[in-house]
Amino acid sequence: MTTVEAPSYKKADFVSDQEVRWCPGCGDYAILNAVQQTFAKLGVSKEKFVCVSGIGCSSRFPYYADTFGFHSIHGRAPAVATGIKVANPDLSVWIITGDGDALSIGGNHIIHAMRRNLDMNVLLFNNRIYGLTKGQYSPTSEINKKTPSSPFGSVDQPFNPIALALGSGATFVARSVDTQAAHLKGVLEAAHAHKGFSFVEILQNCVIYNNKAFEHITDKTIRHDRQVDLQAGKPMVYGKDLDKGLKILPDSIINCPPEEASTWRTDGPAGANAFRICQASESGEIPVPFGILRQVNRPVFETDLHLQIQATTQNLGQGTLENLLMEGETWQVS
Amino acid sequence: MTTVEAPSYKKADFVSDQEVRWCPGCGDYAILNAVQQTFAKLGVSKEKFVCVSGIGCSSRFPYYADTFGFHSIHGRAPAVATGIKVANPDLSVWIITGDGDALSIGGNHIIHAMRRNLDMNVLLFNNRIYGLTKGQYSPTSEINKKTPSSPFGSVDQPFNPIALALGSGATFVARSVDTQAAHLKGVLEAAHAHKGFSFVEILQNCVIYNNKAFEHITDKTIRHDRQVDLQAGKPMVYGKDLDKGLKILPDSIINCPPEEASTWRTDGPAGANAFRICQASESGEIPVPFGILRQVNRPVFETDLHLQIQATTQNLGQGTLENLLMEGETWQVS
Amino acid sequence: MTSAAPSDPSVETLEEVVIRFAGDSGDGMQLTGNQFTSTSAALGNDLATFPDYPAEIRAPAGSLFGVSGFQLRFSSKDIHTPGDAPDVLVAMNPAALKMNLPDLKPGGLLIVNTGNFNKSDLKKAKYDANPLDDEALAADYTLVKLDLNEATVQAVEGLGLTNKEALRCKNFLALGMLYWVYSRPLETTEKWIDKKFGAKPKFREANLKALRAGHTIGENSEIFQARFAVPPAKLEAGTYRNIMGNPAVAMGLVAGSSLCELPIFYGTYPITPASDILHYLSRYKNHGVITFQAEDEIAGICSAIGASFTGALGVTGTSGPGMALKSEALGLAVMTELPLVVVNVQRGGPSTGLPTKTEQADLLQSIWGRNGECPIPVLAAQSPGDCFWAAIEAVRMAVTYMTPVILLTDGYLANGAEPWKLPKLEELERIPVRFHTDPENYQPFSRDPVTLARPWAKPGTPGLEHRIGGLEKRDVTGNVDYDPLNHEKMVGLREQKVMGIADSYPATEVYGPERGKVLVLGWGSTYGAIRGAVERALDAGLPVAQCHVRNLWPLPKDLGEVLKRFDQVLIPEMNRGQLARVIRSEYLIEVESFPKVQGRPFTAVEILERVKTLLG
Amino acid sequence: MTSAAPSDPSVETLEEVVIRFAGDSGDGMQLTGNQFTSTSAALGNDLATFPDYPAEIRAPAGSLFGVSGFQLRFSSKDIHTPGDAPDVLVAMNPAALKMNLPDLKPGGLLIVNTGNFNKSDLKKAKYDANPLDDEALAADYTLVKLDLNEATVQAVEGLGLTNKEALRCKNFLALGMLYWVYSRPLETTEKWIDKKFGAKPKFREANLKALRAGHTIGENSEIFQARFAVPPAKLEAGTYRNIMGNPAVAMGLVAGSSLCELPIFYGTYPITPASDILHYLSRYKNHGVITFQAEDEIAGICSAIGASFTGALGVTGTSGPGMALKSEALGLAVMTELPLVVVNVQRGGPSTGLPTKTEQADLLQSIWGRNGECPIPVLAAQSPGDCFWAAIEAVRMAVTYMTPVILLTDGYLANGAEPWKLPKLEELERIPVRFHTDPENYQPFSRDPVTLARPWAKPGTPGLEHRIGGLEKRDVTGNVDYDPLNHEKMVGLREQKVMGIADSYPATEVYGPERGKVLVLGWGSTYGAIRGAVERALDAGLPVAQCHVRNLWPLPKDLGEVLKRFDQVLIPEMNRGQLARVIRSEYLIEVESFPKVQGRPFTAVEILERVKTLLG
Ligand SMILES: Cc1ncc(C[n+]2csc(CCOP(=O)(O)OP(=O)(O)O)c2C)c(N)n1
Ligand SMILES: Cc1ncc(C[n+]2csc(CCOP(=O)(O)OP(=O)(O)O)c2C)c(N)n1
Ligand code: SF4
Ligand code: SF4
Ligand SMILES: [Mg+2]
Ligand SMILES: [Mg+2]
Repeated sequence: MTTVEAPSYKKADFVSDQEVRWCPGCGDYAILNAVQQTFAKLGVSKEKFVCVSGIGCSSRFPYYADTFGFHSIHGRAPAVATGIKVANPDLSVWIITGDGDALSIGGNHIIHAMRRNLDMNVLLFNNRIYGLTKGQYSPTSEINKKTPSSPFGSVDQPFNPIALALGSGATFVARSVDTQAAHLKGVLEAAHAHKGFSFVEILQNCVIYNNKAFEHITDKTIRHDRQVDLQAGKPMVYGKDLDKGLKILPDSIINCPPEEASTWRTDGPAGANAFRICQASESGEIPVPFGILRQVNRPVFETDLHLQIQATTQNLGQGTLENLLMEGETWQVS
Repeated sequence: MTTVEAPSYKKADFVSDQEVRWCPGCGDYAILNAVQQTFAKLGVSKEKFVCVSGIGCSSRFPYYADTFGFHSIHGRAPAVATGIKVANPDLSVWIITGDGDALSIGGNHIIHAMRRNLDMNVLLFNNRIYGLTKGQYSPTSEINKKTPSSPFGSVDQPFNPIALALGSGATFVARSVDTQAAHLKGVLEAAHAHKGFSFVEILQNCVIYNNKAFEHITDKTIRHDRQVDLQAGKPMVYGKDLDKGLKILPDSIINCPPEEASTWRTDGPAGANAFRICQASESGEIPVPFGILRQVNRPVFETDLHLQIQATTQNLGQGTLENLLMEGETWQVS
Repeated sequence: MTSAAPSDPSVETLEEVVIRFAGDSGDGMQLTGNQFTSTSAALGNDLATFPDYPAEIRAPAGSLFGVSGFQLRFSSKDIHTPGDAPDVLVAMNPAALKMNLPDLKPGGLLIVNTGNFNKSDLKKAKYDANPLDDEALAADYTLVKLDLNEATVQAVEGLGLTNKEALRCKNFLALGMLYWVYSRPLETTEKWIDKKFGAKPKFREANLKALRAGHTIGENSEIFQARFAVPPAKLEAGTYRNIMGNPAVAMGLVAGSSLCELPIFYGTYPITPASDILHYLSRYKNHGVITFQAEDEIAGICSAIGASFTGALGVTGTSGPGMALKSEALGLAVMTELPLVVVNVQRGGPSTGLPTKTEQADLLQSIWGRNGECPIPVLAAQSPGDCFWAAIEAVRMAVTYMTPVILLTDGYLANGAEPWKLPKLEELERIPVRFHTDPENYQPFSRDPVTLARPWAKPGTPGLEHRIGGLEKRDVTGNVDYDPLNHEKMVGLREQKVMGIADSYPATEVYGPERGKVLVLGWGSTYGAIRGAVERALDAGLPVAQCHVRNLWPLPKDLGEVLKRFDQVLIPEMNRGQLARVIRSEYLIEVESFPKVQGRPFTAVEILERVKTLLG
Repeated sequence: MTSAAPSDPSVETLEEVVIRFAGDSGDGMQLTGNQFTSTSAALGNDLATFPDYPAEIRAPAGSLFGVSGFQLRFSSKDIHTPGDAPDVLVAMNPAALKMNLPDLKPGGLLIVNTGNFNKSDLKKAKYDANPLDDEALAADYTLVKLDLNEATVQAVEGLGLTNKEALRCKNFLALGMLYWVYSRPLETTEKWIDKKFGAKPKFREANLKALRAGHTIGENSEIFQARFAVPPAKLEAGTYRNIMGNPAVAMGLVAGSSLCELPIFYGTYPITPASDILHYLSRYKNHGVITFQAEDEIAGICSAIGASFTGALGVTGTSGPGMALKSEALGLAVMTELPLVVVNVQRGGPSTGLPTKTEQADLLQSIWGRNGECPIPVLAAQSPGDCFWAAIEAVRMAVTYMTPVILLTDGYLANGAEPWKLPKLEELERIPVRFHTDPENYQPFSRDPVTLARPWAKPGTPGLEHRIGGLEKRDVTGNVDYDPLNHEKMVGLREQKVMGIADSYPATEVYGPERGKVLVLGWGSTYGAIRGAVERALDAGLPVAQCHVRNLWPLPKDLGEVLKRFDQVLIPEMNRGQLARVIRSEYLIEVESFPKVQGRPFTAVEILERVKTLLG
């Protein structure tokens, strides 16, 4: 993104004229708000933002942000966004998706976008349920969940979205939550700043079909003990008074006094510690990781692609209609 | 699988009457041979084997194995196999697929099958190329690969199939190679024995479009130094005379004398060491891991599903046409 | 309980009534409608319902797009649709009034909850002034203004409910009131409240009180100038239940599987309005039904194909975009000649379109929407209850002919309800299925001389190891084969097999005269509206008849002959004339296409008008 | 080099010759065929070719299914197909003989490489006895038996080649021989060998020696009883090149993009026989072409739609099952009204079908294979060179009308070649595209009064922020809207826009008399065979004409009138009568469908015969 002069915006500049149609109390409102505030701060011209979504409650997001927007089809937002970003790398592309949209029907597109490392951002609104279709379990629903499509409990093991992102080779992997606005905005800014594909899982409450699904991690009274906010180069400490630490051993991660806490690295050679800590059980000893789990630099897909086009054009000369037609063996008939 | 008496078979019992139509010298021949030999040894009645494939050179496999077979459509073998296994858990189901079939178009189905943990096996013939469609790069091709669809070199970062499998929550993850028959057969047997989804990546040479793609790992003269065969509970040693070791540190894996080698665990709490070692670069310090990278026990999808059906039937009584119709509120008109 | 007998002297008897309940999504209108339906069903009326709710899960309170409606027609005669213009409109807030008033019959009964007509409510509904102040309203309709909020709060006083909780009961108050007006007993609803809120005595009590208060308001006040009764309909004797299209499909599939003694494997992905089929089927675990919520529609159909390969009854279901996604795999099912039932609950399109609205625009896609020559039989259900029979028929075709079958329903059938006479077990014909087991001379693509079906040989059967797949195969052996003439032969055989299914159809029926001026030809959910129109036309002595095709592909062999007995053929469809196109190409006859693509069903009146225009 | 002039007294002049080279996949038959083609093209002949190779990458040597063939017709007249039965068959092994002999003309020249007729070769070809021993062979054909293996080994002796390497040159020996027989110069091929093997002098030398040895064998021995010449055709003056359908599509797309000054974004997934379009386009990087090899066909089309949103020319291409997979996203392109070109190189179906064979069975899918009312214009190319023009036309439609467009070609066009006269730059008409930039009163779904196209407003344009998507939208504003009448209006507008494209077509042309007994109506790649048949019929004085439709949807407005000028309409199609069905439904006229579904093209003779039968 090149911006000549940093434009100055207010949140209101990113509020569209469409009535917001989410259920009252839905976590999506808070995320929308955080994103609009973040957009206003990024120094990117408003007309360069494109929000791309699939289908789901969360995927209605683009209607509410006053940017260019594409509410595409279920699961395909990363593919549509890939076309957008590749065709015009100058745009700031944000994919808005849900756990069903991104990880069920759209699983393949998202893992491929991550592997290719396009410079765009995905915000995965994870409410662990299919909201729009009225409450079926999703690929992130816990096992044994009772829903209209699993009246006796589901038998599906859920995905861990962070683990999947790491396994796909994503270069920026982070987690935040609808109710912690300051944290969320920090992560969104970091995602924007990252040159490459930024995967942001946002825990989101669906009041209607999966209310309080994250209460055991995010409730105000306990969240300091149930979350650790990972920051590159900082010690892995948590607790209300940062009085607890985490230590990385060759085979595991354990609790320790804060002085002994390991320093968190987001750029380890293979992301293995991120892989390990992201699987810390939500009811386990170790708190659930938030913040930036991984951030490394790798070549950016659309950059390389356009460099190749430039190089080839330099080598072969700008193609014209004329040399298109005259290429190859020709002969004259007179 | 319950087999009353272990049937005794020869490899020939698993050779179909169809002429094999792979290119002379293709690595697929060796794999076919190893699979046929393994099938003969497993003690499973022949009629219980089902081979399911997608589309690709590798996916023609089912025609050549004299078992039940389904050569389905591109990328969908895991979905077809899921229906087969769920509908009849008594069958021994083997998915045969290629790097394009499994990881390009079929990526979503395979990650979902791994997360659900059905008790079936996938053999991914990874030749890092699209063979059948004449040599385009695949999602496992190295960056900058020149192929008909990337004449100036590809700009796609490849997947690491093992990392992706780990990230998807696969319970058995292994790697072998077409040319090392004994090793391959060992892995196939272990995959069969594992109760759950077994993911086996088999490095396979495509003589026509990607010849010697694995030479730097598998060539007889160097392979002992470029491969480490991981075995649960055994030290991580390699080299012709097992004179080299690997040690797991909190942040990395390093070379060490064999005496100091760490013991390999396939069932660590989060698979993080498998995740780390699988990313050892093929030209790096650390050898490329073969053998079993991960094996853990988790509930098996079709087992739980059928248990739920049984339990419900016990609770509610066997459904009949009569009680189907009479369910709910009814009234009489006379 | 108090319940006026129809013989009560002050009660006027009507043949039928159409009521529409309309309110905010949170007002419980669907529930109210369903209760009125159950009560009227128990009373012996014939019924039809049409729920119409917003696409949003919970639209903002009071907004125009958040209005939820439920129309219900109850009658002492045999009826086929939920009626055209309602006789009665219950509007719980300004938005509901605005969206629904245009449909109310002139002079109809209009009950408005004034408790929700304050400034902010009016603003949300984009009213500049309070419409209740407009005198024309009382002139044009029988207007009843009541503060139902206030009445409800009073009714439940003393139970310790918060104001918000109290207001939740207002739909029962409205219901009780209408029960009084239409002389319905309270028992059915009382029982329902008992069961539903048994564990929460406070709410049980509150709802019961509200219900009874509503009834009392009707009885005691002088708000209502008249009271009515709609006597029971003369329905065929038998046991009845109310049924909606989606559960009827689910039940039909289970019945079909029971009749052919195969377990169902339902592989699908949730999508509106098809998801309920999954929800119902997933409760039938004790009928051996396996439901598999796949990662997408492609995995849904592919898993069902895999299940069919093993000898189960593979079924998949979807709507709109989901159907498009299954196109490729449908080809695989055709090529491998495995049985498969595909239920498409059509919705408004194209693309995501109007997910919660109804349409019939997937017909041509069903017949021709695949690569290559890829014939699949297509049939359609014509009423909610008929979904049951159509599903059984789809199962029969699939297993008898070893073929995928597409069963079309739509959003209108899926969510609409009607009283449905339960079939007797003896009426249900077994569907014979024989698995091949003999290895001697087994050939995977040999054929039954009559049906042209290939043998079904399950994995697990010793000696029958064989391979199938999507490549063209040799006749008889099923080996992969690229021979030109074999390809032509196989394309022909697959076509012949499917076209041959028409031999198993019953004769095409015509309702009304056997020949005449206008035949109204329809398919699917337009059945009720067409029947209503033709009934009225016949009553008026017009030379009109109805023919409703269940089998869209192949078409019945006698259909061409039937069509030619009429001067004109009128084809009302909720699309741009898709059946009309098929009829034209099959029979080379001019037809009068009557398209309606509004995401809502035809009314009988619309069709009747068109018939009259045609008759000149 | 020695090259007999056509005036050489011992040389007989022929109007045209059809040669088929057939051998094992490893024998280099495609290369041989292509060389003969280039040489003949340079000589000024008109040409048409038909390569036909196995589905396997490298089928086992000598097997029947491993036979690779290349048919080529070169002529001194204007021709349209690679010919029916070959005059000459070169069979490099028993399998090639077995698979191809049935097609050879009675008395035709049959050249057999006896070097590959040992026991094991015969067994692989499933011959019980050596067919060369059958005396009937020499009686029925002009049989030339030669040990080409031996001859080649001798020719390259002394170059230090292994036996295997030496044998690889045998196709050049055969080629040299045929150059002598048909009086072709060696230069073109010599140059090619120079270029190709320049870096490997040993192989360069060997191939040159083999080529010349072949020529010498022809000249010196008395094997060939005759020598022929085929003089240049009287082609229109101009610059020519040989062109196949796939590269012609690629060039046409690039030309189209240049004419509308938009960069191409080609999002696709490899599939036979469409992949070559990707291969060609990915070399045009210096024309600003972006190619994106997506993870599947769905991502291919979706990425192209995304690119179109940004103001690029989004294009996707595929075949068979890949087209089915794109159905859902096509709906999205229709609903969002973005330009998109979708190339479908049709292949044998259904399902995976016959991937390397040709067919025209995706027509109905193209027109109707989507959920909802989802109109898309469909056009087809009629010859390899015409693929260029059709691609430009598809681009024009897409950007002018803001619509997805389906361009149909097929395997026969994709891989067949013909000499193609390069267009002059002046002949290429610019395609005006105007991006909307003015924020004043901008409405995303306002429409151009003539084309009904909506404005194209790119992200990055200040003040034009707007949202599009797959839900139904309000007329003009484009806001999501569920209103019934608006839906009907929008369905109508989308239909009207597409149907209106027919206003931009040129008048429908008829080849032959303007009215008469039989009109042969075709579309796509049957053009050449139909033209060949109609030419011969006209030569024979029969009252026959040809009409070939480029635009399959919407059909040309004057087509109905054209059809009605003829007593009978014969429609040959490589499917079961799909265009016939459309014509019947559109015009209510009886047509004679002539289906052929063999994975191979019609021959002119087949069509001529059918015309004659029709004429009685
Ligand atoms: C092809 C297709 N299949 C299915 C659907 C139905 N559908 C819409 S959204 C959705 C899931 C939504 O879940 P999620 O992505 O988690 O979003 P949420 O509503 O929870 O925000 C489904 C199944 C669809 N619109 N299109
Ligand atoms: C829907 C669909 N898209 C594309 C193809 C074409 N296709 C067939 S196989 C293949 C890739 C094969 O690669 P891989 O899976 O690695 O198998 P290999 O041939 O290398 O063994 C492709 C793109 C197809 N058959 N179907
Ligand atoms: S259903 Fe759930 S996710 Fe959807 S809008 Fe309502 S609260 Fe939010
Ligand atoms: S193309 Fe490659 S993978 Fe395919 S059969 Fe030939 S050697 Fe094997
Ligand atoms: Mg969700
Ligand atoms: Mg491969």
